[in-house]
Amino acid sequence: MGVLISLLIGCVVAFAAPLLNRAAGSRAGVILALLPLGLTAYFATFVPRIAAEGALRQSIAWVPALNVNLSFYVDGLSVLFALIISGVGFFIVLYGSGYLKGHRDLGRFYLAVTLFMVSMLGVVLADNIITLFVFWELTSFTSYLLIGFNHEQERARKAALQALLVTGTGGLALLGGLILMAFVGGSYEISELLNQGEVLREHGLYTAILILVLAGCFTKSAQFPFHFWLPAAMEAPTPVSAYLHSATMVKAGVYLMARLHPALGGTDLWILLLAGFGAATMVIGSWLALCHSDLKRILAYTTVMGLGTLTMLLGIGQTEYAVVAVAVFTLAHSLYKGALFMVAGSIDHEAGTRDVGEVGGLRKAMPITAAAALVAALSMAGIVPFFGFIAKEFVYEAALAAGSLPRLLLALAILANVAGVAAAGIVALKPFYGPVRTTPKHPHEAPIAMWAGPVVLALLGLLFGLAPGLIAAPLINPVAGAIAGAPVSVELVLWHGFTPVLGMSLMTLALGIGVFFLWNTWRESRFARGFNRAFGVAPENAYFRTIDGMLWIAHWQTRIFQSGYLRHYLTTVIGVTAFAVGFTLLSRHGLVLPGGWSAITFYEWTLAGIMAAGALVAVFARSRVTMVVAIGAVGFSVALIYLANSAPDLSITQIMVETLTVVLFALVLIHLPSLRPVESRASRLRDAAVATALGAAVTLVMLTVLTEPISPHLTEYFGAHSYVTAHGRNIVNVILVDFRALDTLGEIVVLGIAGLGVFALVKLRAKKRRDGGADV
Amino acid sequence: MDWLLVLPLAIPLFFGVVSILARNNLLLQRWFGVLGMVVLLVVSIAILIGVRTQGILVDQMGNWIAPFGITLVADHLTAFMVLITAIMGLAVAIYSLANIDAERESFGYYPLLHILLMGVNGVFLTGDLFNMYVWFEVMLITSFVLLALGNRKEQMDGAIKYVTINLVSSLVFLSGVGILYGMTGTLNMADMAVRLDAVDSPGLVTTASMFFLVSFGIKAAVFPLFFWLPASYHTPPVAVSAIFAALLSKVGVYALIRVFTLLFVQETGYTHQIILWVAAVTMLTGVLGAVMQTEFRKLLSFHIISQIGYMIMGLGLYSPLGIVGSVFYVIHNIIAKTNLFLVSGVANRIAGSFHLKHLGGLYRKHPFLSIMFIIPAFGLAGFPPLSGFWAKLTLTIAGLDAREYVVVGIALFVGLLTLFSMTKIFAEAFWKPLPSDRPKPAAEVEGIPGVAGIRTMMVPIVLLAVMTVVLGLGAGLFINVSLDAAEELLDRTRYINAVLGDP
Amino acid sequence: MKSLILQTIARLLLPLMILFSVFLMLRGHNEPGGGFIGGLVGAGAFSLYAVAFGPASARGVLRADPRTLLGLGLLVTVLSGFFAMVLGDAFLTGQWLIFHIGEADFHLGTALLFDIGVYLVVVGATLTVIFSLEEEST
Amino acid sequence: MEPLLAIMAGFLFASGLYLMLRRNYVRVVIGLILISNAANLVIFTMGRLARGNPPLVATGETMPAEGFANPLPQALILTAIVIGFGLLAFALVLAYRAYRELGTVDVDAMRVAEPPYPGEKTVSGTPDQEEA
Repeated sequence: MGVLISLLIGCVVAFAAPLLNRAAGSRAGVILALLPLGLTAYFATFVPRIAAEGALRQSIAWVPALNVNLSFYVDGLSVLFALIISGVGFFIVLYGSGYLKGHRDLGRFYLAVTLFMVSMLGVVLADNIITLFVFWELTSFTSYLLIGFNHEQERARKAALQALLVTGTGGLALLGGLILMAFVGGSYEISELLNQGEVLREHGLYTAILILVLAGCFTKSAQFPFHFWLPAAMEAPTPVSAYLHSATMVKAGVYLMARLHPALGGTDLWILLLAGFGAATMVIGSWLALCHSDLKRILAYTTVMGLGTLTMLLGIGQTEYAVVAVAVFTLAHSLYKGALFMVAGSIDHEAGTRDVGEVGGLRKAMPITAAAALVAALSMAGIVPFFGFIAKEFVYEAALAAGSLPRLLLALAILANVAGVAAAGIVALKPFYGPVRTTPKHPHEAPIAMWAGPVVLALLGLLFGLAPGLIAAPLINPVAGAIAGAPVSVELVLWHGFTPVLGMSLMTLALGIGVFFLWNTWRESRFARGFNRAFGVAPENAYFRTIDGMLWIAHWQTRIFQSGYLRHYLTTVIGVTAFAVGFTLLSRHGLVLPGGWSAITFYEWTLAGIMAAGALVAVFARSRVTMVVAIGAVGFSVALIYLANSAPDLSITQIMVETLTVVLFALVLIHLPSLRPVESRASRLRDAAVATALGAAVTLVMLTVLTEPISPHLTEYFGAHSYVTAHGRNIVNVILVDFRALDTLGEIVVLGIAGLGVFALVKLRAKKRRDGGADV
Repeated sequence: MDWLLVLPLAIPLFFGVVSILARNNLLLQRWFGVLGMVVLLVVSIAILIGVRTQGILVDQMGNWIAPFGITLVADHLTAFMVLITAIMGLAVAIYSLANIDAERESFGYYPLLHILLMGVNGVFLTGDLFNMYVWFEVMLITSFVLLALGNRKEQMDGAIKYVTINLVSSLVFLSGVGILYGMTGTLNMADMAVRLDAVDSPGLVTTASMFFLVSFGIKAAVFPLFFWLPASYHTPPVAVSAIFAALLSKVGVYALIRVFTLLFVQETGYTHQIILWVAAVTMLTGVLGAVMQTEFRKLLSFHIISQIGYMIMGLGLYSPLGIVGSVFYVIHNIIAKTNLFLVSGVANRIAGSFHLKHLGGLYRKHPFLSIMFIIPAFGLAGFPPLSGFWAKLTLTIAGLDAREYVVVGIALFVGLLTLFSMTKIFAEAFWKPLPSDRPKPAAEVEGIPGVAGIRTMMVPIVLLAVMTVVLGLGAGLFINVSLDAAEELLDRTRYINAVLGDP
Repeated sequence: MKSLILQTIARLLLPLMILFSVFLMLRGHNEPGGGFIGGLVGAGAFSLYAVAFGPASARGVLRADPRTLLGLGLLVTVLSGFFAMVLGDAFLTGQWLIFHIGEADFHLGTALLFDIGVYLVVVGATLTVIFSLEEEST
Repeated sequence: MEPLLAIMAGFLFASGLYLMLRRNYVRVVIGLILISNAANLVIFTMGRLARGNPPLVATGETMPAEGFANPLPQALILTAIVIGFGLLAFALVLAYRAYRELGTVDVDAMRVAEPPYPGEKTVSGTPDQEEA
């Protein structure tokens, strides 16, 4: 229950946040930050418990008919993510209160960001796959609101939609995959599915499940070629970028892949897809970062790189190195990237621009921020003794230990990290060092709310690097064990000695520094531009083309179906009816015609002839009078048929109604124009064919039904009870006012309403209202 | 006595008749409008309680035993539908207080509203096929008049298309009734179900079923029979659009569910497979129609079509979970869709247009309205944990269980497009700044209650939004109850025995 | 249209046709006829009158607005159904008073009330339509 | 005569449907009348026919004569006729009102509620002239 309650509290606080903001003013941020702080403390208590007792599970039923439970599974993996989410969340709320100080929508920011935090915690803690999905989608939704925070700008609206659609598409695939997985694995609880790995991997649906689940993870975690939404999402205010788009939400996909690794991982397909897409994303992301000069874009692309790295590591996750690397890299990345994003935001906030080319020498104005940036960047560059160094070492070790193509993966990792080193330098050094430049705003040190986060996160990166033992046993090993599906115990040390990997690290650093100095040349080069076009712009364009194509199809099909012409509509309706009835009769039953033709008398043939003639005259009539007379002829011959077949009431009624109809026509037709216009010959032929088809279908069905006798039970009952029980000699009337009086009640209601309707049609004068918009 | 079942017909008729007689007293009509709905709501709750505690309720009209008279029957599905009808009636009656002009009121708006509900309830409650035809006609003629009431150009155009196509549908229905009567000699649906099973050729029964598939398909607005709906729903006042959106097409869905679970289950491999694919195409074509619209209510109208697809998808799957999905979807959709129409009216009242390009700035100035839009809109798009998610989830699980992967794929994809079009409204009408070149707000046009009316209009909006949330968070309870409904529908003997008496 | 002959005929026919229409309605339970047919004849009487003297005079003779008749008819019909419910039967259950007058049995029941309602609705609805259309023409 | 009536019902259906597909809305209404009659004939025929024996209980009897005509379809048709009449009256007056508001009874020219798509060619020609 504890986890659920903590989430519920989070929800309540989220919805109270706008009110709090109004009531508490500038202190609201600090008060609200208590929530993530408390949550961090709460989740920290799980760390020793898990180390001692293993994973915990809590569950209450939610929608039992669909096997949906509010169940939570707390193990090393989920607790690591929960700590990152709530811990970084604490600094983000503080940071946001400074960054958006005085903004009229600050309350809405608090609401959305807190709601996001709760959703994200739900994702990483949920045990039930549907519950997980619920939270997963909630993160998409809150992300939509946050990216569109500056909603009066079209770019923000578009970016919000883009992120929502890309992750939403994946989300739907994910839902399908998860449900199929539950079918195959026999449970909706992840904790139980984890034990069904062999069943799942050997099932015929495995490929489908894997691809669907990965579609969800890849889109959420911005893997190539779906990565384009992430840089676009930088339209969001920087606290959002720092939180959602680097530290937390984008890692949801990584989390889920890690979570399901014991259940789905290890197959050739898994390795191929994850290692392949991961490595591609890693390299593409890292080098795209160097194609831009917008600080947030650079960081966004390096985030893509980080996510690619993690995906690749999970792909080759069969070794201890790989799973430990995932754990370490996740933590390290969240720390330094969160810090650097906030730094970028501070620069933007204080200097009024975040283009690297437009800022410089800010070190003097913003010393604390500069220091935090430096420390975080050193970790990102993977330099001793920072935590990022350990992470990078593990990445290289894992690549080396990979079962297939280790050299290729290692080479790609180095290639990516070279760019990463350069990017770290660009972000952390360029704005703060070198000559001071004039910026749109006069820069000052950011307020404490805005530097606290970067400083603490950056220092944590240093602390964990210096003393990795602090977290190795309680946190990293349980995480690695959860991913591997078996206990893992690796000793985390800063200094491995002079290993080949260290050599590669040094090489990476050297090359990275080289690239750093050549950055401007690279960025201007045709190759870089082509690279950006091919891997940065093209996927996004493909997205736009898909949307356009979809709209084109939508337009095309709607124009065909909803043409605006009543005659098209009717033709379709009649044609469909004729086809449905006719085809079904012929294919499911066949044609059987009844006998009894010889019993038809001459008078009956004559009546039928009059009726047919009347109908034909009505069809071909050129004047309204002829038409009304013809319709009268049809009506009266129908009345005669009723009379000849023992239905006097019917006959009288038909005649009365027919007369009244003629009166109505007389009253209305004098106001209406003549029978022009006339249709083209082709259209008349087509209409005749469609109409005849349905008429023929009706006749055939009737003839078929006539081959069998009808059950007389109702008729006999009415005969027996009409006078005896219902006191009436006219059985038809008794049916109308007694046996089926409810029909008659409905009937007179129809008539009455029709009367009122005619009255309104005639008497209500439409006032001249303005054109275009409908009224009220 | 189960005279309870008569009341959903008698109460609206009574209030309708009183409103006809008191046609010059608008104040009385307005308050009777709301009062009638409240009474109806109480009765519908009583019916639901009755069904929950006593099983299927049956009332033989005129004390004639079935199948000789007309039987009113209420099972779970009926009880749900009657209840939701009453809720929608109340919501729209309140909304109408601020939305309907005095001119329309004096020409019978309130009697029509009452009697529309009478017809709708009649369809839900009747156990007799011909009687169902009669109630369909009651519903139709009132909807005709409501649609045309006001005699404006667009209304006339919309009404011509609406009336004509629906009359064709009625006549196909009537012919189908005649043909089924010719095969079985009965009109009572329970009796008919028994006798249809005894017909030698199931193929002939299937042929007869096509009359109903088409006719109810037109009313339900499925592909390719939906044209009347987008042609007309955006033309009357919002309150009328809203009650239409709430009820009319769903009556068609109800009728489809009823006859294709009770009467036509001889060749489900044929009939229900058709329904399933019709469902798939309907949801796709509807949503594609929606994404290209730029008029608030037209967009919503096409969405109705799309969502009808989901509603009959569960019927096509013909499994307990599938039926649960259908039932849940109907209920959820009525609430959410009606609410969106109501919101469109408020947006129009504020900004003076239904056209997205003339709307804007609502998020900035009316944050509460924005939330009231987001809830039904994202609920409709199937966003968890709102009600639409559970409906869609149920259908997805049922569909995957039946190995109908393609249909499920389409259903999920359509959810995405739904989201796309809902965010289109949100981005244009709410997020975008208010454009400067726009027509005068409706509130400033003479003869229409001013912005003061918005408070009244918000009452039902909030009510329905709360229902969407509650239905989402409390889905567990509702799905359990829906399961009872599905079991009842799939086990025909319970219905048949309840009507005809235990054998 | 306002010819003297037509006016004379209409004035003469009006009471006769109304009487006949009531007769048709009353006998309908046992012989062909009934509320609907009777109602149409009754409406026909006033329509004829309206043709002869104009809808305004016809309204004058009818006294009540046809829409009121329509509403009253519906009310009567519903009440005839509820009559049974008050007595504990199902809605619309026929309730009968049977008199023995000499040889013949005389049945008086709610079915008749029901038919009267039908009659009124038919007259009301038809005249609503006819009057408003005629007023549109003149 | 059931088979003959089955054919007649189909024939009336076909003629009515053809008329419903005409451009002039008055023809559409006429078509509706024909189809209404056709649907009534379907019910009538499906109840099977009996000549010269109306469903009446003769005075002094308590049961109708043996072989009496099936009264149920007659009652159904009576209901259907009345309903059909109400709907017809409304549709006819709607045509009148639509003509007043839109200036035409040509359904192809009724494109107010669904305005033409961009670039669509609509029916040419002026609104119909009222006859003198």
